[in-house]
Amino acid sequence: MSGPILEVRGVEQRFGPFRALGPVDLVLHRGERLGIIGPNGSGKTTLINCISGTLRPQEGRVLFDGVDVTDVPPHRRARMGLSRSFQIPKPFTGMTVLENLLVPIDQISPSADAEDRAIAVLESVGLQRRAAHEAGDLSQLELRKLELARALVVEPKVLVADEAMAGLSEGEIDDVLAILTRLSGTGIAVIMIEHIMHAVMRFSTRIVCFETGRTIADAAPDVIAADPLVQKVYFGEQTRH
Amino acid sequence: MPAVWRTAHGQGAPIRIGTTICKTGALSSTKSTLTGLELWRDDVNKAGGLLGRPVELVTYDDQSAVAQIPSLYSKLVDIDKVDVLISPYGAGLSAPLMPFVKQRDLFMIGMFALAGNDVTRHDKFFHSAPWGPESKTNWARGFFDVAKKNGCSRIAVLSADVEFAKTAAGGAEQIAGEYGMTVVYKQSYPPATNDFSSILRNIKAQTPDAVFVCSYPPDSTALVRGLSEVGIGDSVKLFGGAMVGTQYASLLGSLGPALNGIVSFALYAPEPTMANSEMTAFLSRYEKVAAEQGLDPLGFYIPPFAYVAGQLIAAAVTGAGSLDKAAMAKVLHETEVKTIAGPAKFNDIGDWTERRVLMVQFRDIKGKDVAQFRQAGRQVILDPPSLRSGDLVAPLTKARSS
Amino acid sequence: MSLRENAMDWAVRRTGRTPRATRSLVFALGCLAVLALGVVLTRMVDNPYVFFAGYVVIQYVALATGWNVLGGYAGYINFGPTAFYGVGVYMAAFLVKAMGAPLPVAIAAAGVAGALLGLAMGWMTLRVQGVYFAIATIALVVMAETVIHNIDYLGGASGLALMPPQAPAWAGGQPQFMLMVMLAIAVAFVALARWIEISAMGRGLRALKASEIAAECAGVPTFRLKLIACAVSGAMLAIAGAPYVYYASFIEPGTAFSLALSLNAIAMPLIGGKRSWVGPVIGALLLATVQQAASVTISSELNILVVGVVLILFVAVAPDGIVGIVEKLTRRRGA
Amino acid sequence: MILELLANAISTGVLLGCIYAALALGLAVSFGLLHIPNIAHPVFVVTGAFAATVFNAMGFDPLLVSLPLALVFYGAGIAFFEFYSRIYEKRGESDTMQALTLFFGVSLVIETVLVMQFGADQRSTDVDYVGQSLTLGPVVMPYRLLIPALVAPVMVTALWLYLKYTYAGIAIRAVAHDERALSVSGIDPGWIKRHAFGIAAATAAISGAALVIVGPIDPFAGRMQIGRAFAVVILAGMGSIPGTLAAGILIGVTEALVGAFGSPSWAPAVAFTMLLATLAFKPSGLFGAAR
Repeated sequence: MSGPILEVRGVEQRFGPFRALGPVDLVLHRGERLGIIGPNGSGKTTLINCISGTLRPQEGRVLFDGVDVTDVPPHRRARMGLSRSFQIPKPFTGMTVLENLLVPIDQISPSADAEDRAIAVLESVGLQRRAAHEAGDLSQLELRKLELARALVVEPKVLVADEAMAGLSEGEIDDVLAILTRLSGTGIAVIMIEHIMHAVMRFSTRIVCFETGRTIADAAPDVIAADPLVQKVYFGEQTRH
Repeated sequence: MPAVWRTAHGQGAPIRIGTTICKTGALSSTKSTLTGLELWRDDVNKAGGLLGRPVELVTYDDQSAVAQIPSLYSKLVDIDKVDVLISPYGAGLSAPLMPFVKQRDLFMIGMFALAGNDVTRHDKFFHSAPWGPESKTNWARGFFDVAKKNGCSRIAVLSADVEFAKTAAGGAEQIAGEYGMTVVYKQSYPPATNDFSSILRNIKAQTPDAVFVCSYPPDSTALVRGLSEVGIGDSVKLFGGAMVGTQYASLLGSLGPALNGIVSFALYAPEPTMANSEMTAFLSRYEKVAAEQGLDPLGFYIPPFAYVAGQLIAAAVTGAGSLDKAAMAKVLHETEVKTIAGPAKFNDIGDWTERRVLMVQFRDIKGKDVAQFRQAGRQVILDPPSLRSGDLVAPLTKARSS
Repeated sequence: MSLRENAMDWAVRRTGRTPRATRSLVFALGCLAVLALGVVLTRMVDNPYVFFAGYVVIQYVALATGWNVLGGYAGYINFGPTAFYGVGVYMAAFLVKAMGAPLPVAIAAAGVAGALLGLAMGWMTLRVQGVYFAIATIALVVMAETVIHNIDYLGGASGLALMPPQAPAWAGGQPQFMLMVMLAIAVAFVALARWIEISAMGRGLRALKASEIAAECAGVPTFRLKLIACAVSGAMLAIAGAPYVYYASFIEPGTAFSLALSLNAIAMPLIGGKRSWVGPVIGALLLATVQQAASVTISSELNILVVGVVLILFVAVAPDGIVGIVEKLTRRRGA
Repeated sequence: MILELLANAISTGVLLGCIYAALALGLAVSFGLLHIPNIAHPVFVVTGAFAATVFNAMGFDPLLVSLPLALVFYGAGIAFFEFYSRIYEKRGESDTMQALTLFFGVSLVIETVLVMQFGADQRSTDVDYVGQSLTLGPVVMPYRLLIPALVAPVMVTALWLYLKYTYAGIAIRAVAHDERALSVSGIDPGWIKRHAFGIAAATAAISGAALVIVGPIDPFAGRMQIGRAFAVVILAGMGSIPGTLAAGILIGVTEALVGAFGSPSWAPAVAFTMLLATLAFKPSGLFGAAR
């Protein structure tokens, strides 16, 4: 059990004549903290969809923990230990915050102390006082925390966090980063897709940069920061903001 | 509603007659039943009521829905404590009621419930409509009598997938067999079919002598139009029989001359062999109400027999001298009742002993004015022989072109 | 007090709720009380009208509850509940005609038939967007009616008069018996709906109602869960139809597939509130009672108009129905 | 004889199919392009049919009078869309299910109003060409079907040209594709959607007039058509306007063939079977893009 936890081989996705992604190869090791950066429309979210299974790639394979999961539906991948959060939070509205966390527990690791486990995770993200509230009533920050909590509560092997910090203040970013770092400490591999550069830089042990559906760089953060191609396509754009 | 709790048998308290009316829903065109009943009630009360007591109608809207019937009639009987029942319109709505009526031994007049008592065989049930005995197969026998008389041997049967039409088609096949005729074509079609061209072509290909049609108003219209459009061939002498809709002014008015030559059933036609002063007086009173309430302006089909229902109740109650149900039934079983639709005699399950379902042929219809149908000669009675006012004009193509 | 206990305690205080086990006990006692009340009613009341009218009202409770398992929890609107109801009616009629089947057999068979129809419908339409499912159910009623029209054995369009087996002697008569049967079915349905609601299945359904993709990524097998809900709801609707032939002893397609029935089964949960089992019950009791009263007071056109307007109002202003309004009011007062 | 029957069945099927396409055309815009599942559309059509009978009774030709009526329906459609979007789109919910229920309620209200106004009886129009037919060799085509059937290709072509070549038409297709794309170009997507929904409603006035020439209608006639209209739109492929005509004709011909050579009793099942088969095996329809 020492091979990579997640492997993407030659994955390609086209929408009509437009090639949105690939071919892409990517390897994620156990416990690794991988950052994925790239401008809007560079194929990051398409890749995530292929990894989590909401999109079936037209070409290539996805391997999770050594098993080919290309044709495995998302809920089975989730049960195998692959969790994701969404760029635009998708809370289960009409349910309480606590119930939101019970949904994955029910399906993936049911137990008698499910509510206690859920409360514990809510505490870890600071949502415990909101446990009995309607998920639809939460603020933007709280929604992002709920999104993370729901992905974490089943103790996955891999967490894919899709822009978990967009729109948050510096202090709030620190909060989320702390959560993710703590998580990584328990051996969970994390993929962080993010536009907020300093956060990715701080968090990741390795960074992959995307541009028009292809990886243009794959290296340690400091190397990436110095890469002229990355600076051109990415930082050049970022600095304007 | 204090009347509900008042005892119904007190002296001078009204005699209560209960029924449901299809005020809404698919059968709402039958709501003129109520007008017929109300005209009778007014007549009776003007003449001093029954047994010296006034007559009161208790009616509810059954929405043309079978599911409403058990609870509404239970309400009429158990809460409103009505003395006499009149069935809802037609066999379909009456069917769920019959076991209840028999079980509770109630007195009920059937409103157009064709063969409604043939299964239950309740001895206190009487039809207001003159379907005659064994009506399930026999009510449209007149069509086949006319066919036989005119030498028809090849019969086509066409029916809508609707309760009344299916029943009629079943009876038709039986009678055709009995008369030694061959059924060369038999087909049913879904309600609301609006194009009959392929069906008519299929019929034409079989060169039948007579086409027995059991249709409902929308498809009756489409069929008559189809006849004009694609024709039916020269072999056909007789076309129609059980086309529902040709009894009502709205359809007569919208089809006008396209009806010429078609034969259909009726219960009353203003022919000299049938018209009487009471009926004519009733219809002219009805017309006034109909104009106010937007009901069928002719009212040949339903309202007179709602009035007949009232007349039967009146005869039974006065004859018995009480509201005793057995005595009332005995009166109707034993004596002939004079009604505006002619004399009525009943067999043991309440059928008129003489079938008086007319087969009429539409003739000389010009334009779309509804009033012309009040004149004689527009709906010529071909059958029964006792009321016959003319002979069949055949073949159909000739009858339509003349 | 630890932070965790604090949070739980706070959650409990916030909603004013008693622990789940106690609530389930209270619910079970309530069910028994309703059943007992039904038995007492059939003994005490002489007037059969009560039983006939009661049957209609309680049948709506069963229909609304059955509809809500799919329509309310999963948010998949079934516009053709009468297709399932009608299949139940005709299944029972077939068994009565073929072998004089007793009621329990008819109910079981109707349940199986409804579940299979639900599975078939779901399998074909639930993979694409929910709106397609809704549209397909509209057409399903036409289809089911067409099929019945073409089965002469079941009377086709003419309908079928049947003499179902008589009620057992202890029941005190057919109307009384039918009322008790329908009451038992309705109580069982409400209990089943409540169980689904608080179980993992209910949470899964509500999750996929909020977001199918998020639910799927949280491990919810959305397609399978929808199929199960479709089958369960189909079975419930069909079972609600099974006793009808014993109630009316005459059936015809126009009644079994009546649009008014469909309309009510949909309107009742929407008006009562479709997020919990209470909603359909309140909606059904309210609407059916009003309609029973209204059918003798105002015209039924007005009746349907009122249902239509009320439906629009609720969808526009109070999408969570009466229960939602009450919750909002109590929450505001509590806060 | 068989050939004659076949030829006539096909010609009748084509004519009926055109009428189905006319009925479904508004739905192809509101559902196919705007993704608004307007199950009240067939009731709009029936309303159009009743309006036509009212003016027909005053002596106007139903189809001619439907043209000015279409303008009225366009306005009513815009007003109705305004109401709809106030409830939904501005609430920020895309709850299709709630929308379905709303339309369901709306169709009930319209039907009941029609019943209260006109009664539940059948109503029909009086036009000269009803009862006559055009005979082409063995094929007999009743004008009662032929003339209303011609409406469909005319409307389809007009709408297709409009969507393809006019500025507003292109904007409508852009909205169908991606709402955000439009706001970038400075056009108000709200206005475009209102406009498109108005067009959908306007088609109902014309196809209603066509429907009532074919045969008498009652206030509940729309219910029979809901399944069929959606079958046409889905079989065509969401948003394909010319496809609507093809799909309508396909359904019409199949129904006519089933009626002529099978049993007419099974004809109502045709549209439903095709709808289910499309959903199960080819959800993108015949001419739609993959979704």
